[in-house]
Amino acid sequence: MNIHEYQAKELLRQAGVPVQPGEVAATPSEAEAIAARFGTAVVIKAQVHAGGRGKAGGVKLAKTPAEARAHAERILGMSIKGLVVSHVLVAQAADIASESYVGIIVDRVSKRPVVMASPAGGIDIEEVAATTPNRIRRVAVDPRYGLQPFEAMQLAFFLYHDVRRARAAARILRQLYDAFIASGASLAEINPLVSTPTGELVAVDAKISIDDNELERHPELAALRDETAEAPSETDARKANLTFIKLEGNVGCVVNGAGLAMATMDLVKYYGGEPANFLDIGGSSNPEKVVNALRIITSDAQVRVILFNIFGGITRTDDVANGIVTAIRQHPLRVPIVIRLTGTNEQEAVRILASAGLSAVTDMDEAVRAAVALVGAESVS
Amino acid sequence: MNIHEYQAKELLRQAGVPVQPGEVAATPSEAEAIAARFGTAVVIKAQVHAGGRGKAGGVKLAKTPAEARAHAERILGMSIKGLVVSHVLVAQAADIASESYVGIIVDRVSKRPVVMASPAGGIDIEEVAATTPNRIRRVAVDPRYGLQPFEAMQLAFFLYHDVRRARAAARILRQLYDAFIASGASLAEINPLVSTPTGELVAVDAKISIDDNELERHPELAALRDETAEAPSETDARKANLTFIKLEGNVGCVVNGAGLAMATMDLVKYYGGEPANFLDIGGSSNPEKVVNALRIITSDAQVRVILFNIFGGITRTDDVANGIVTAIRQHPLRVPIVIRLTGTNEQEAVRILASAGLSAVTDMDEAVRAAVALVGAESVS
Amino acid sequence: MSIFIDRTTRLLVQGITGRDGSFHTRQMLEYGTAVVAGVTPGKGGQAFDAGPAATAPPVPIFNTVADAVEETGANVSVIYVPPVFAADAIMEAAAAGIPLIVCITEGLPVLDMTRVYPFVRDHGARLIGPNCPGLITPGVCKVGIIPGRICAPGPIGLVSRSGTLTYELVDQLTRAGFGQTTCVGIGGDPINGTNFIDCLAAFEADTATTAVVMIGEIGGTDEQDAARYVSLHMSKPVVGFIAGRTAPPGRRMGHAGAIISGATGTAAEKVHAMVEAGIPVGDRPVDVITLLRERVAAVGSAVG
Amino acid sequence: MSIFIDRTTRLLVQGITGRDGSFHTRQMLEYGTAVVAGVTPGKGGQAFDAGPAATAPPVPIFNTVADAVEETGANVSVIYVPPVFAADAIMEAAAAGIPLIVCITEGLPVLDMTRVYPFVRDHGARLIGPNCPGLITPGVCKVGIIPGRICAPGPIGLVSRSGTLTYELVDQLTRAGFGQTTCVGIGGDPINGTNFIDCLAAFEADTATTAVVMIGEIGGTDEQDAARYVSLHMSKPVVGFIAGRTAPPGRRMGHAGAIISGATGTAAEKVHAMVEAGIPVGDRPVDVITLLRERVAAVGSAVG
Repeated sequence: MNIHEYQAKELLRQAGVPVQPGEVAATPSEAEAIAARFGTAVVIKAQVHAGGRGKAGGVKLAKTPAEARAHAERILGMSIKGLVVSHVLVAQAADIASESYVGIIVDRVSKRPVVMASPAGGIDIEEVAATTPNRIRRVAVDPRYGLQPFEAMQLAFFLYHDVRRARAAARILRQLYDAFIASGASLAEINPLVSTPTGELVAVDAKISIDDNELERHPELAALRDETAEAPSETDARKANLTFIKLEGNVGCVVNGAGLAMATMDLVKYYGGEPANFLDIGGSSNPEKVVNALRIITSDAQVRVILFNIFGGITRTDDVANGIVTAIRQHPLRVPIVIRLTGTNEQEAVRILASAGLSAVTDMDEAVRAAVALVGAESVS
Repeated sequence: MNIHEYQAKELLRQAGVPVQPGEVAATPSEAEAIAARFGTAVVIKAQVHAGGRGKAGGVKLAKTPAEARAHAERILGMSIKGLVVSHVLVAQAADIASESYVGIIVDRVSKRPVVMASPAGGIDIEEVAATTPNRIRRVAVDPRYGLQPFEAMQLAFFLYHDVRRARAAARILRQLYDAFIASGASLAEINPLVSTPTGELVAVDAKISIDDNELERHPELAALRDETAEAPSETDARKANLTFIKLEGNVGCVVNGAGLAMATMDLVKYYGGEPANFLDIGGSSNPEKVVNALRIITSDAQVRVILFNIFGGITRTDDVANGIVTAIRQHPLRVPIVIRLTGTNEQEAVRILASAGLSAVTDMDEAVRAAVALVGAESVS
Repeated sequence: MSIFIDRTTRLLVQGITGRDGSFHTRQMLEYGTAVVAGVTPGKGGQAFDAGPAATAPPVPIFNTVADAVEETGANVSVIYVPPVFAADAIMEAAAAGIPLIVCITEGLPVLDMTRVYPFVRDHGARLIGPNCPGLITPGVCKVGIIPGRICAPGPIGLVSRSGTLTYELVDQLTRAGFGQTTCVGIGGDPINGTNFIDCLAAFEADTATTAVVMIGEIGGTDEQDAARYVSLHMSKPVVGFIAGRTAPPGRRMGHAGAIISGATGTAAEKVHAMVEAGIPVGDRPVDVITLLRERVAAVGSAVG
Repeated sequence: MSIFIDRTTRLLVQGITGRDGSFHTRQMLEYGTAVVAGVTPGKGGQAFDAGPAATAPPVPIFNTVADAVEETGANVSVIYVPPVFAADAIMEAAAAGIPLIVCITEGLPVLDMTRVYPFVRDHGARLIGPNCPGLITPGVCKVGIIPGRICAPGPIGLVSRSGTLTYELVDQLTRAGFGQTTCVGIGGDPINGTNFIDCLAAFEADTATTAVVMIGEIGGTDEQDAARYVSLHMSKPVVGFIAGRTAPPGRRMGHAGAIISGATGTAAEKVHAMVEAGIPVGDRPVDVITLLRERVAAVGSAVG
């Protein structure tokens, strides 16, 4: 789960990191009032879960409260990569002597949190990694010990030569690490970490992503979720405990299991179709989940055929069949449906489907070919 | 550094441990007022750094505020193992269904914190260990991971069979461990941990010792030191950065280094004398330390001779000689002094001593024999 | 023969009285697995009833894994506890000296796994999973949730990061007459206890296994590392499948580990590495069978 | 020969610009030790001046141990930093791959040591100390603070938990004509990196050492464990001394580790264990020389 810049900064502030002062505004007049209160130049920053908001015009410097209002007016309501800006952060503009990058991810190769530092701040770190890898230094932290002071100092000396700023940076790295662990993050970064002309360090932009699996443990973080920042169908799916990712095609897929779901999409493509989504109804699916899945899929106007691919194991195929029948009774389908079912309680499932006038196949390949053919036939007709 | 029961309980309360409610009183009327406020039976408990205060009459049950006052009157000012009681804890009496012991020490063999649990609560744990060792269960905690929930549950099930109390005990063990680590303790115990008739657990007595080496890091804990609870000469020595332990003999010893100090005491005893103290002036001793050392030693009226044993390494023997001369000029000695000096700047030291009419030997054995002989000669005379 | 589990397996079920734990314990017993103990804190001393149809005796339940191991000599543990307790359950099993721990639970926080991984290693244990279907040695014993009826004994080893996709392929193998020595699901999380190489090495060492099917998916570099390993260290034929050719970058495709980060972890990259290493990769699941038939036949004739 | 340090020792000093660090660096250089680097964060790039009398070139200073190791190939580190930073300094040295770390600093929190100990072991390094005088291979090199002038080269190994008491005994040995292979102070803390057994084993393996003096004190069971080890594994004669016969129980006698807890850790118990194991123990420091003379002579005649 991504959280907004202002939320990430608040977590860092609580961990002791010196953060650029700022407040959130939902209206231009709030932005103006905040700027007036600061009495300094401010930066108006769109709060959206999308990179490249600067290039999109979502970040503007304002020298006066009136200017702050004007920028906020333009940015609020703006759409950046399909996401509408509902809040801006009004932050005191920082005096910048130099910009660095510090960040932490969980690295699957070392199986450890990896702390990264680069004097090339303000730039996308993946770009730095690709073009000038020697400008990034990494420490894979042994989670049994945590980020040690000496490790933080090694990274800090890579950023700054003078010991005062190096010590400050090392402190910030350890605070960032603490915030990373305490919040169950999968990513935490400060970019840029600004050094002012007087040698102070301040976090000017920050990003934190929380591991979804940690949210049960951290209700206070789960509460930070901004549903306006997500595609509505994905929010809907999440609440129904389904894993759903919207794509651009027209073959709606309902599958149990992530690997089988991907393989199904791949097979749709192989046979010349285009999957409309990734959707995993999970292991122990009940009829209700299937009903929700069908509702979400059919709310996509692009979908021209629905393809079920269910390999019963823990999943009882009769549950799935019941879900399909229930859903169709509630909301008759406007597109054809192809059902592949095999495994646990398969015969019962076939009987349930048949009672509702539906048929099923047992072979995945056959089902996918049939679904793709239906789309082709329809688009020809 | 030992802290009082009420201070230990406050640390545990902050860590989340359910602690018997109580407040500290320095006068009988304060005790009465607290008891009145509780409106229940209370226990009046002497706050001293000494075991066996119960047997000494330092713990009394009071059913009424008046009784609380009377008990406090008797306990305040009482002397337990040489320590005068200046405060009592007035605690709500607990309903006791059963008593357990839980505690943590740092074990030098496993080099780990060891968490101990015993259903034989209320008894001295060393006694339990000696008489019924199967009534104690231990877990040596890997400090890289901390006390894990499953480890706490293993100990908790040793204390309680029902899962509700076991879960509560496991939670308390983990909170105790957290408090132990967070406060830099060398010992933390709850004894007894009481189970009430309704199945609640509550810490009725608690003890925490802080590692002296952690105090620099924990000024808030260093501030808990109660100097009235220590021998004045030891407080004095601590403030002068000397390690001093008062003993019963009459040969005052001033030595650099703990091992050599012990060996010197042993040699005094070997030659028939009795050391008056252990005193280590440390490695890089300066003249002021020597002055303080002499002041502390000579404040003991039992001391009949002073024996210096200095092996110069980091310690410069001329510094020591200067200290001796300065001290004697300020406060002429009322007892004879024997000085053994060897090592760094030895010749200069001898010159300094000679200028003040003092002589020194270089052999430890010879010096100790001389000192013991002086006591013998004196006691004969 | 087989890898990891066999006739000597004495299985402990952590979370035996839970919804998933009890259901699958009955399935494992029915398959003939020696389930010797269960753990549910607070239910120590009770017994787990395998149901009226079961021929196996009731399974004793213990409060702790240590108690269970001491009493029953369990040597494999399978974990069905909720995700926030799963890390502790794995560590408890490792600390109790269980050498093989299989964690079915999905949804473990990845930071928990950063601590679990070295803990398990410090205790000399092997973890399979988490977020995996477990493993099965057809006809002998099953640990986890792979449906027994789709498997058959035979000479093929199978290792997969997936769950139902594994069933799909096992089912196709069985229908095509390729029985299995052992099928292992290593799980779809970014940090797991056992990787492809561990399983490939075990299959290489297993005398009964003559060829291996490996089923990967997008995310990470496990398949690429495995490909390099195969080209250097394996004499037995390996055929593969990779799911996620159509997955968009930057999105988590269900499995926590199934995510393309930047340019790494794509299906194309993995397929390329595998083909380079001499591992033919099927475009469709059904192609795996064809490829396997060619390779096994080819090896057969080379040997014969 | 010698143990732990010799002519190949390339020494790094952590805290080289501090009061103790600079003083003892000069002493070590004067003794002929190859001090190749120093570390003081923020002083990287500067040089440590050994003083007008020194023949050695200035010692380069680095910000981090990793930098120092990379530039100079230092293979031993000695630590003179304040106690609250010492744990980090030890871990930094271990992480940088230094195989022998000697921590002179006194006053490390014992909980720090519970974490440092496994860290050092995880990195395959040896820690001597903390709270120790270091070690010296007379005539070759010294690491720490043992005064060089009281030592002389010879065939006796010495290991001690003490500081000045070590000097006392080394001085008596030297005056009595017993030179030393190496003198090691393992430190007086309850948790330290190297114990008696580690040193005894090294002396047993060192061809130049013909007999060993071990100097213990009250607290813990290291001497008892060492006694058992000597009786089982050592062919060379060992004589001993134990300080603290007059120490009262329950009081910390200066050293954090010198405390009698209940009935364990007393001098009597240690002396008993050592004598039982064939290690004669002197009542007075001077007796150690007599005992050593008897044992070395006896061995000499048995061999001769």
